[in-house]
Amino acid sequence: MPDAGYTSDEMMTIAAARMIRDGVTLFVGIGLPSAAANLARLTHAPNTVLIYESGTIGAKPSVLPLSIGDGELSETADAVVSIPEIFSYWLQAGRIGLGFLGAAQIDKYANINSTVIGGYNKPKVRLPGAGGAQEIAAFCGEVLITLRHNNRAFVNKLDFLTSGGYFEGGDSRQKLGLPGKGPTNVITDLGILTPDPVTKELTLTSLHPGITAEQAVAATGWPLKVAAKLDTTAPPSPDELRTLRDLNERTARAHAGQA
Amino acid sequence: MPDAGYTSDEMMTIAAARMIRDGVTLFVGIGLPSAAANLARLTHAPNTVLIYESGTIGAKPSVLPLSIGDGELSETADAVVSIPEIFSYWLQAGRIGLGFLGAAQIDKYANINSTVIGGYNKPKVRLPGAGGAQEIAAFCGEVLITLRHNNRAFVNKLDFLTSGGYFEGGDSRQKLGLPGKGPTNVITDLGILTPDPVTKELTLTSLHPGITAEQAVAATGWPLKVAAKLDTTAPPSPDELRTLRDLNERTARAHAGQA
Amino acid sequence: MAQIISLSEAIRETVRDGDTVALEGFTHLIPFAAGHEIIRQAKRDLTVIRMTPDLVYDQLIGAGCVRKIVFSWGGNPGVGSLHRLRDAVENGWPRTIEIEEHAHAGMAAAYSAGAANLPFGMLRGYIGTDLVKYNQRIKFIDCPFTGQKLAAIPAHRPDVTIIHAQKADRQGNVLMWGVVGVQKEAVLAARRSIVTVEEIVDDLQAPPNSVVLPAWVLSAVCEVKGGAFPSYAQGYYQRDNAFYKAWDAIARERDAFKTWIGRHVLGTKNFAEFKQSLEAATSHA
Amino acid sequence: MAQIISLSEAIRETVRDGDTVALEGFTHLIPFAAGHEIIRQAKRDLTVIRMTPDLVYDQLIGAGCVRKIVFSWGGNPGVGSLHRLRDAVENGWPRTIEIEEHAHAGMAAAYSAGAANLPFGMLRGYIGTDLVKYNQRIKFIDCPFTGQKLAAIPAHRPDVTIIHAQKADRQGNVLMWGVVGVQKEAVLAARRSIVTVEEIVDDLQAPPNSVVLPAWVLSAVCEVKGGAFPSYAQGYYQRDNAFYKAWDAIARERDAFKTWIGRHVLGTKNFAEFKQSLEAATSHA
Repeated sequence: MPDAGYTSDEMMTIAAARMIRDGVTLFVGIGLPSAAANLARLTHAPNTVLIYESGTIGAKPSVLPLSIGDGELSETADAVVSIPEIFSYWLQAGRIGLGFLGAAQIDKYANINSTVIGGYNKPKVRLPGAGGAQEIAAFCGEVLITLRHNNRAFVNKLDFLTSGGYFEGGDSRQKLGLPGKGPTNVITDLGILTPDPVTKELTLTSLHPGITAEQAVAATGWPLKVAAKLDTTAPPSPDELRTLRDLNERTARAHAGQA
Repeated sequence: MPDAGYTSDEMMTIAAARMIRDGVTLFVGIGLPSAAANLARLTHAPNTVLIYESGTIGAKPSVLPLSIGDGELSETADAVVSIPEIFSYWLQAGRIGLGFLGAAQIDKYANINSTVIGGYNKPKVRLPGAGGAQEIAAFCGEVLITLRHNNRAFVNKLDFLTSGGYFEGGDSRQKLGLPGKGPTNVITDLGILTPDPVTKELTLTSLHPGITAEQAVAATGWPLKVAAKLDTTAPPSPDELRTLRDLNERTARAHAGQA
Repeated sequence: MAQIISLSEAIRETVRDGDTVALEGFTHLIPFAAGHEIIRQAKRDLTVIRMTPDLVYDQLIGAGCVRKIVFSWGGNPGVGSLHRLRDAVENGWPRTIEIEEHAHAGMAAAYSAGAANLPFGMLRGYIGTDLVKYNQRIKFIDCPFTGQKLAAIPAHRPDVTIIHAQKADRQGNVLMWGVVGVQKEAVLAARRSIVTVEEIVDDLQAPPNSVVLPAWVLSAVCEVKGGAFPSYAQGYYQRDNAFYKAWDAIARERDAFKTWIGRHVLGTKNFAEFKQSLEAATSHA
Repeated sequence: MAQIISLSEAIRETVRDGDTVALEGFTHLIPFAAGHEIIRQAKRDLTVIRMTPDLVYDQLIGAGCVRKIVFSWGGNPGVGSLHRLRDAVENGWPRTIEIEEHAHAGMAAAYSAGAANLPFGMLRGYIGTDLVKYNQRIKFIDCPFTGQKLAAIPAHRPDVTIIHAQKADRQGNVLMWGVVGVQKEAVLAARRSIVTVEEIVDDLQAPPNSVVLPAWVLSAVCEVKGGAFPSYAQGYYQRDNAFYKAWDAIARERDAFKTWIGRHVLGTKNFAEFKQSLEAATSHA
């Protein structure tokens, strides 16, 4: 909705950024999670500790990294450790408060697929794969997931379970012994979904301005539950928008410049 | 034998140093092994790579460290790694060619005790314990052992098996799956003992100048086998003696100086 | 003990058809020059291991060097798919390739186990995920004290590991810094290893506790200035993000890829010529 | 998140009677000042863990703070025995202490497992040795792929780990260098942790890939100049080998030990006073 003065991707990124509490230790995936994490750091959460799976702890990038191992990250980090160490002593150890993931597919229990579309052995689309997503989903204190809301992404059954959310729902996650709480918010370009406290089924609890529940339900591949009391997400503030756009502009300049 | 112009300890250290081939990677214990290793480095084996369990790889000390973690070692090393790394990626990995150990007790199969004299639970003498000796004995390509030759040290039965040589003799070491070859020479202040190729029982194969086989046999707590063709260790050369005494003098000065 | 030799010699002497080869690098210090030399020397039937196979593995696969790939994340970071990897997996072009897929933590544990000469790596991971269904090399063990279920992955023991680093000294001792990834483990886990470096210097001037690989654990050290391009070498040059983006179009179609690899890699003698060829093409574009 | 407070506060708030405490340091950076403060505050029934218990553990044991010691090498490096440790083990003075004995590699694996939140550490060690007969916490597992027999040690998870480092910044981030031992693992394995440092600075100026402990994994950071004496702090002061040698005579007899600890540790308010008291004694000698 250009008429709203911001894009739906900007709304999604800003809504995600707002969920980051200042001072949290945050394990960041690349792409939208990185944008939201850095927006938070540049606005309401300056003391966020950003941790990337490249081993950079306390990175303070001035532009968004194109990859999780950019020099920008290691040069601005408090510490740079090896890959075996970041996964064992830091992520698996349960030291990280919040994990932030994207996905190609998500199901009603917030399990995600970033491996294949179609059959594993003869895939329609071969995606990059798990990377660090499994461990982020398993070991961070809680997890945020952000992806665009449509029927191809919000599916009734995943083609492949790459990273676990609430598995079969209910207490199935605890039964498997995964230490982290699991996904607490799914932020899309249409609204925000949160797991039911008991069944863990994702429920639409907030709509972004100008979006209707019908749109969200229609964009979901399962019968989407809608909260009785449905919030409306606050629109982007001028400050949030300016900061995000500056960040994206700096980033575009930096990435184009390097040839 | 002061009349010989050198002490029996000097003969022992020099005889041990001669067994170090130039260019070997050498895992060094403290005390006599460190003196012999550094003597070798300062004489015929300048390219010896000294590795101490403090994580110092390629240390080139100008004085003998009093402890395996002296600053002298880390400041002169090619690399300084953590303790978990030195034991896993370096020693256990089987990268180290030669290990060099002292001991309180040794038996006829070159198993050694550095833990207790007397019973474990009510010891007569509580010794420091295993430290890194077990892994040096297990994982180095081969092992040199050096200790003074007397009935208290050369015993028929160890009070405690701290580090394995040839265990019950024969092929019992391989049966246990220990990768290293095991102890190839035991250098004492009286002579040199080497394992029988088949039974692995330590046999007296060389006597230091002025020592008789009877002395060595009398100083051994089991019926010591003596090789048919018994060598005589070459006496210390002037260069070996001068280098060792200079090293010990520098060391004494350095250690006294630090208060 | 490391010999200091040319990259073409090192690849010729060290990499054999059918070998298991790890060209490691975690976005930083990716050994592109070495990958190109493997393509030039037409090595075949390689099993290639890498946590994050990216453009250089896309090139190796498209050039037909690869029989099997062992990995945990295969993409063009921040850009999208590896089209040559996808074409091989989805359509078997230029040949069918076998894939063995892990999570990052499993790959890291497998390299660490290899470096430590342990038969397997242990981690709290994989539980409840579909990877377990498709990768028979992921097993589970029980803690002998607590009964807790833990994942077990066989150690990675490459025939050859190849990495790029910033500096070596004239003895062949290597220093690297910045994002160091899993390269040390990959080298220590391998039977043979090659390190390409930005420069060979008299004195490494390594800061305390920095990542130094002693010459005596390496097979060959080769000076290849810019050898990580289009990846980066901290302290020397930045990541060429524009090239990573441009690769998407080059690799999307088989013909465009064949033309590119033929002209810039197979048509050049070494990495310096490759970069000249590339600059010439760009300036004419 | 690390509070920057005095050592006496830190010990009071962090160490409780009956705790399992690791004061780690591998000849370098041994936290002597913290050990003395534990003695002053008369903490009791501690289980103390350390790969290489040396003089500071001899002092803790002689002062009656220790119920159990977990270790792999207990001696006065290059000098000889720890007489207070021996007197406790051999004669139960000042109290009987329980010992749990390992090899270095087992201790290192147990700390690493604790840091990684694994229930046990795995290594190829202990096979055929008598330690296995006397330490029930050493078990063996079989590799699920090769059947190879491997030793398993329960993870170390101290209630408190205490270390000494060179520098902290004003946020409480810590930098250490030189022989770094197992201190990082010991801190990351612990529920609470105290780091004493030589100095607190505005900017750590940490070289790339150096050993940095972020403030958010620490409980307390305390500035204690010279806090590792008679051990050393690389870049600050050398090891006082003469003191290590002198300790042999001090600790050999109970009375001499009691006099020394009473005068120099219990009789002083902090580490600065301890060192003045010691200098006074030495100059009169």
